Amino acid sequence: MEKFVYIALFAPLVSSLFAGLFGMTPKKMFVGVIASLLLASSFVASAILAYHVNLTGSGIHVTLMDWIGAGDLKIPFGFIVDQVSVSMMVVVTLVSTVVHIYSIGYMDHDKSFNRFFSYLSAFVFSMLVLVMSDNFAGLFIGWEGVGVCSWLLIGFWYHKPDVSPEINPSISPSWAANEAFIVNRIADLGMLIGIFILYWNVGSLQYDVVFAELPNLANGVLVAAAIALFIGAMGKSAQFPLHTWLTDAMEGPTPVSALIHAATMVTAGVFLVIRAHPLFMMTPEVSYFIASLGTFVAIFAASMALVNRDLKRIIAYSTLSQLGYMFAAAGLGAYWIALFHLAAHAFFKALLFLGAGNVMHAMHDELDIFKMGGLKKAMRWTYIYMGVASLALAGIPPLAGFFSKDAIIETAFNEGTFILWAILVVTAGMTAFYSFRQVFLTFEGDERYKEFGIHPHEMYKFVLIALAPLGILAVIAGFFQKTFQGFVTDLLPNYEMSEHTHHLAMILGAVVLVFAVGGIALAWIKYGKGLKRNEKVENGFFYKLLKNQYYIPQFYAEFISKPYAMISEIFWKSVDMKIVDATVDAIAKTIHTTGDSTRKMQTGNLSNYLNWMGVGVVILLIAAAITPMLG
Amino acid sequence: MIGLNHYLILSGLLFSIGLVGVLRRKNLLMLFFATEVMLNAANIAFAAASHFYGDLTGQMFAFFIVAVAASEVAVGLGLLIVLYKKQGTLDLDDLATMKG
Amino acid sequence: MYEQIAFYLFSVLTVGLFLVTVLSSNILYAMTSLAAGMVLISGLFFLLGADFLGVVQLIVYVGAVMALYAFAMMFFDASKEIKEKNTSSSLVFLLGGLMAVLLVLMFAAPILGENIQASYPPEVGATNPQAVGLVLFTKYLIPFEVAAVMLLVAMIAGIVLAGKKMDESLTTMDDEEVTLQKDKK
Amino acid sequence: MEAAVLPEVTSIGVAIKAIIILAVIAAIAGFGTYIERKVLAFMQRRLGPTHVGPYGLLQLVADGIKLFTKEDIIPQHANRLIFMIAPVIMAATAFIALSAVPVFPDFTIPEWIPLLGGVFVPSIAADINVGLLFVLGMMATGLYGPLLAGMAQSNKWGIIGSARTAIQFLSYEVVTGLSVLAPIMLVGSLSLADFNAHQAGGIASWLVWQQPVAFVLFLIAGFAETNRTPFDLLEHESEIISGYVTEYSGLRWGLFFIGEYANMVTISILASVIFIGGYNDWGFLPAWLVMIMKVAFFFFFMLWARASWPHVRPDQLMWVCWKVLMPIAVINVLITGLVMMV
Amino acid sequence: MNLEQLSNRNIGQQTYKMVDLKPTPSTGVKKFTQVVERTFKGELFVGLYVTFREMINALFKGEMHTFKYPLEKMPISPRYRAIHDMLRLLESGHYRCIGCGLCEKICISNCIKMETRYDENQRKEVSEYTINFGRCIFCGYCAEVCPELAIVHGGRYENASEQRASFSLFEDMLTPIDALKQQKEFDGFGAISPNADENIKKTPLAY
Repeated sequence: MEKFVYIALFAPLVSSLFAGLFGMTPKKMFVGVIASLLLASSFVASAILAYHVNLTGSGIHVTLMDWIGAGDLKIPFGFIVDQVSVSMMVVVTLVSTVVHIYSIGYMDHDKSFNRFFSYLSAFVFSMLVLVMSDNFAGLFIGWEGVGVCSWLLIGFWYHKPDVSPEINPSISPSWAANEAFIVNRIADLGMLIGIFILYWNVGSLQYDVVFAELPNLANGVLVAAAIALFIGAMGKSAQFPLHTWLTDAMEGPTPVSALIHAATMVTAGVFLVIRAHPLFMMTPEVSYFIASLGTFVAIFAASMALVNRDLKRIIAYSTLSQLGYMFAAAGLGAYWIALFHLAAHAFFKALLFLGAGNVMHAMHDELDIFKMGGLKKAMRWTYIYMGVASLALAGIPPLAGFFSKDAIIETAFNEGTFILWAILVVTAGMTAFYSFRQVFLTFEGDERYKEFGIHPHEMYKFVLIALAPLGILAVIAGFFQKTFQGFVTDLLPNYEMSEHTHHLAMILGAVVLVFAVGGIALAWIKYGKGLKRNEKVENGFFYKLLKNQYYIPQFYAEFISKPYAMISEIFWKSVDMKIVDATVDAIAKTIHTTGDSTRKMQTGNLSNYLNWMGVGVVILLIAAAITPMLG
Repeated sequence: MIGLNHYLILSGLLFSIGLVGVLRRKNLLMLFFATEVMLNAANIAFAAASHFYGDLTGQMFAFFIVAVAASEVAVGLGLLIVLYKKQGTLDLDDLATMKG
Repeated sequence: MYEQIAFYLFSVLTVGLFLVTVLSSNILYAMTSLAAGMVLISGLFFLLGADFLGVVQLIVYVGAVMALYAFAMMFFDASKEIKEKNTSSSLVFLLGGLMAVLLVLMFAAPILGENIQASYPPEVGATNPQAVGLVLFTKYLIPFEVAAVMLLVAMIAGIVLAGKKMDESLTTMDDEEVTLQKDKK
Repeated sequence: MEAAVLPEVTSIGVAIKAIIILAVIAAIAGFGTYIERKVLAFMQRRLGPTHVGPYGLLQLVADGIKLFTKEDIIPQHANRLIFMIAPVIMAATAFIALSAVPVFPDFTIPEWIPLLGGVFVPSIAADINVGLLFVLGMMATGLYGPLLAGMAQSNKWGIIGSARTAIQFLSYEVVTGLSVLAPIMLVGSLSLADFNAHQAGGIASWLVWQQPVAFVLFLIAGFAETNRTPFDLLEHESEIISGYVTEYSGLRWGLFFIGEYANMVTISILASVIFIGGYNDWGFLPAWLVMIMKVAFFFFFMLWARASWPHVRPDQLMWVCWKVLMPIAVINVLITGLVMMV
Repeated sequence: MNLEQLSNRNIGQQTYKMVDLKPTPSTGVKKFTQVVERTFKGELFVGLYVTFREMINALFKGEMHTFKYPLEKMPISPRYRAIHDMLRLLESGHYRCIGCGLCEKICISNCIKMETRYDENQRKEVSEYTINFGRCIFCGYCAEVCPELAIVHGGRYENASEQRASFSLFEDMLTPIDALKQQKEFDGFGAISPNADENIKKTPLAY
């Protein structure tokens, strides 16, 4: 079985290096094909591992080699494949395989085709390292690895010029990439502190050792570690207030958005919370904060999605919102439900993004849904895929989203946190509204794109076929809820609804369903027949507030970036120039004067130098000969 | 009986010959020859020490010296040819372009 | 007996040949005597039981390195006498002689350090190549790999430095292309 | 294995062996010219030398007398010393290479011969444990013969000839070395005696079955190293007169000839010992006869190829070496290693 | 013969085979495939086979091309024009030359010299007759004009000697008297055509 672990882990690396070989050359089709095949092999290996883990009920733990050994710190290059990591692996490799195949079609006309595959595969490798590592150090390496790949991929079209925020809220891909990177570094600092705290108190970074040691630690330490780790998770999963980068990250190519900023990387935060669940279970106050923050982000993001006009940003906000759901579940202790929602969400959100990519491709990179409409004629299959994905997202039975999201809402009810429950239910309605607003504005109604002279066309056949697994899974994933529960709870704490909630399950489900259907119906009424703009609403306070993302980006720019730049300037002028540079200059000056006085030896004639060298050798020899005589 | 000292003295003599060559030669190609003499002298010393102490480390170093000589000749000759094309001479005294 | 005769024969010849290398003003003599001296040094290696090193000396040094020198000499008109202005030959011989005397004195003194331990003694019963291989691929693996990379780098550097446009062939071109080529020049 | 049973090798035995090798191979070189002329003639449906002696057998004596009595011309601007030494280097290295090769079977001089009676003469003059590499190294050193000859004679054909020598020998040495590397890995020794012992089990144990690619590569490289016909660019008459031997005449020219034929014999022996079974008994055939047959076959093959195939261009020669043969050799070594590991 | 045939006249009509030469490969990969193709197509072995077959043919099937020249000679064509022969009359043994001087006259390189005189019977006899073989171009005009078929081109082509004069005198060219029996009416260049009899009856000029 070890063999499969290595195949699953290293096939993406091989793919990345292979594609990297051709990074500077013009597009080569076989690069994409081979990368996809390698990713597919990784998926197959993951699936085999999953089957194996399910069969034996125990994880596989392999140690490749000793990695760091300094003093007491011993970190092996070890990988663990247990129920949690294997389910992540399957999700990651499946989605990334589809995205790779999709990218062959999507990046068809891009001149950096090969480079793209190199980055994409490198990302998958980093993600797998993150997921499979058996210690916090490996997790951190993967964590940073996905950060780098995300930076590379968001800024993939780095050559696009900067524009003002009025034209494009994220200014330019390179700006967006840098923003994502920097915001993540802030969060990573928290995570690093968390890891340090754990190492300081436990003396190891291995999961099993750390978790076994937890009961012996002081409560304050645990809370500090949990908070610090969660800050890291917040950054990667774009939770409030570090959420701004995710929507800007939509500047990257759409497959990237699908793979990284919807299905896999952003869920790393959730994964971290699930992975470190022993820690979070022992710190209920932090867990409750997580749940509250998750719920807040769910409605906060959903509200912004209501008014956005950008196709990909709407989906990005919905991703934020769904991440909030996951954190809510994880914070409430229903780890397996969070993981289940994570998996299900990965399928339909990736599908949604890739469908959006199809639309973009058809609309020549036009993203404004107000300029679309009536695309269903031209893009029937994309419509079906996006419709299915939106239904799943809205939580309409029997699709995947219903089972996973309903479980979370039920959990909130079950825990007795009725405020959270209420917010989540309302959010479910908002979710249904904005996702179908987007679908209807894009595919139904009058064909507004015609006035822009665009002739949309359907994506390549093989791309549509490649999307089929995601579509199928978005439909049927919910039926495996019980199986999944049984599988994962071998490792994670089981969470069952209480008797009371169980009785009310039908009613609760119905309430959610009413909200969801209501949202869809509202969307149909408002947008089903075409776009009717309401000037009054658009100029209203709430609409503007939502449209400007609660003015948070502006706030950051004014109250964080600007003061920071001012402080930096002061330090540059007073400290750096006056003290540091002066010291360095003095040293240089000394050397310069010394050199100036001895430069006469430098005749520029090589044989002179050689003679000097000979003299030096003889002097050294004399020294060597005399030394033993002196004793 | 031939001992380690014999070999070391031979090596020392050869090294001195190489040094004389390095100091005396003005033609770059001949200078290279002289450095090869010095490298070979070192090789003899290494091999002799290896033999008389029954330790293979000396031979290893000799191997690496051979490898160094091989790469030196590849790069050095390339440079010489470029130089000759540019300057039309290999004389050391004519190469004073770096004089500041 | 044989060993002594061989050692003295090889030593005297080597010293003589290398002196020719260093002092001759004819580059062809210098090259030939250097190559011959290296062959004799490989003989010394055989005497020392370093068979593999001796063969490597033959193949790499004599067969490749010196042959490359000879090849390079063809670029530089080897038949001419080399004119060198030797300004300070007394200094040179003084330095060289001093060094030789010092080295001989140092090495003629009894070698101290009888307690030196052989850290990599040759395996019992293994032939020299086997023993060399065992040590080279265990303890000295990293230097070995580094040397390999160095050789690769040197090779590429040599090609880049000395290479010229080889991908154009006048024989395979059309007439028009040939005239175009000429016009370019 | 058998070495334990064999009598002790004395220095007299080695000396006798050396004399035998010198005498016989020099004679074979002369005889080789006769064979070459005969075989080439037959392949062109001619008769070849017929008049001197029975079937022209004494032709080599006539040639020898001619070469020995010819005037030894040294061109005016040539570097005299080097010009004179170069042919000696060629012949000497060829014979030194033969010292590490099993040339004739071992035997003991019968007791009734005075002085030397009872002396054991070994099959290999110097059975060093890096025998194979030594032979290759000595053949590499042999390139100095043509090289210096060409450079010393102040003749442009000579210079071109020696430039070609340098590139051809240097390049093909790589292929030779890499091609024998795979058999060396299989046998695990560099001694030719071990190669012989490894293939003692009859035809099925011949290394050529396991290493056909290496065998072909070795033959090709061997042709190049002995500058035989498809690769005889160093003395390609139609392009560069005679290359490095342009200015040579008489005995010195003859020495080049002897060197070349000795090299041919060496390559033939190496091919026989490394790849096709060496000097083991073969059914009722005694070892020495088998060996002679094998060597004769390779010798014949070289002549045969000369009769059949045209020259290649120098650029083709280098192209084939570096872009075809060497990669194949490396891949062969890799595959051999993998197979041995698995 | 039309123009096309003329320009192709050196190309044998049927027996030549055009070699299928593909265009020179441009890229490295193509060159490599060409090498591989040529290697495995067995063309090399065809070459070996051809030479070996020729050797077998030569050695065992007696198809050796060599003539051991001084020992055996190739038959030469009767029309070959080598050193001249002076023939004798078969009946009397007297030489046929009547000293008419036609050959001297027609010789375009002026290499024939003859002197004649009247003998005691008032018949012309050749007192001196030489051909300078340094100048003779073996054109055969002398044999053609000779009315008596006295001078003809023989088959002696081995004209190596210590001095040129050794076969340029009349006596050297003349059939030895003791070999008269072997002298045949020469049917080579300059001989009477087979239908000379009919021709002479028709018109003397044709002869």
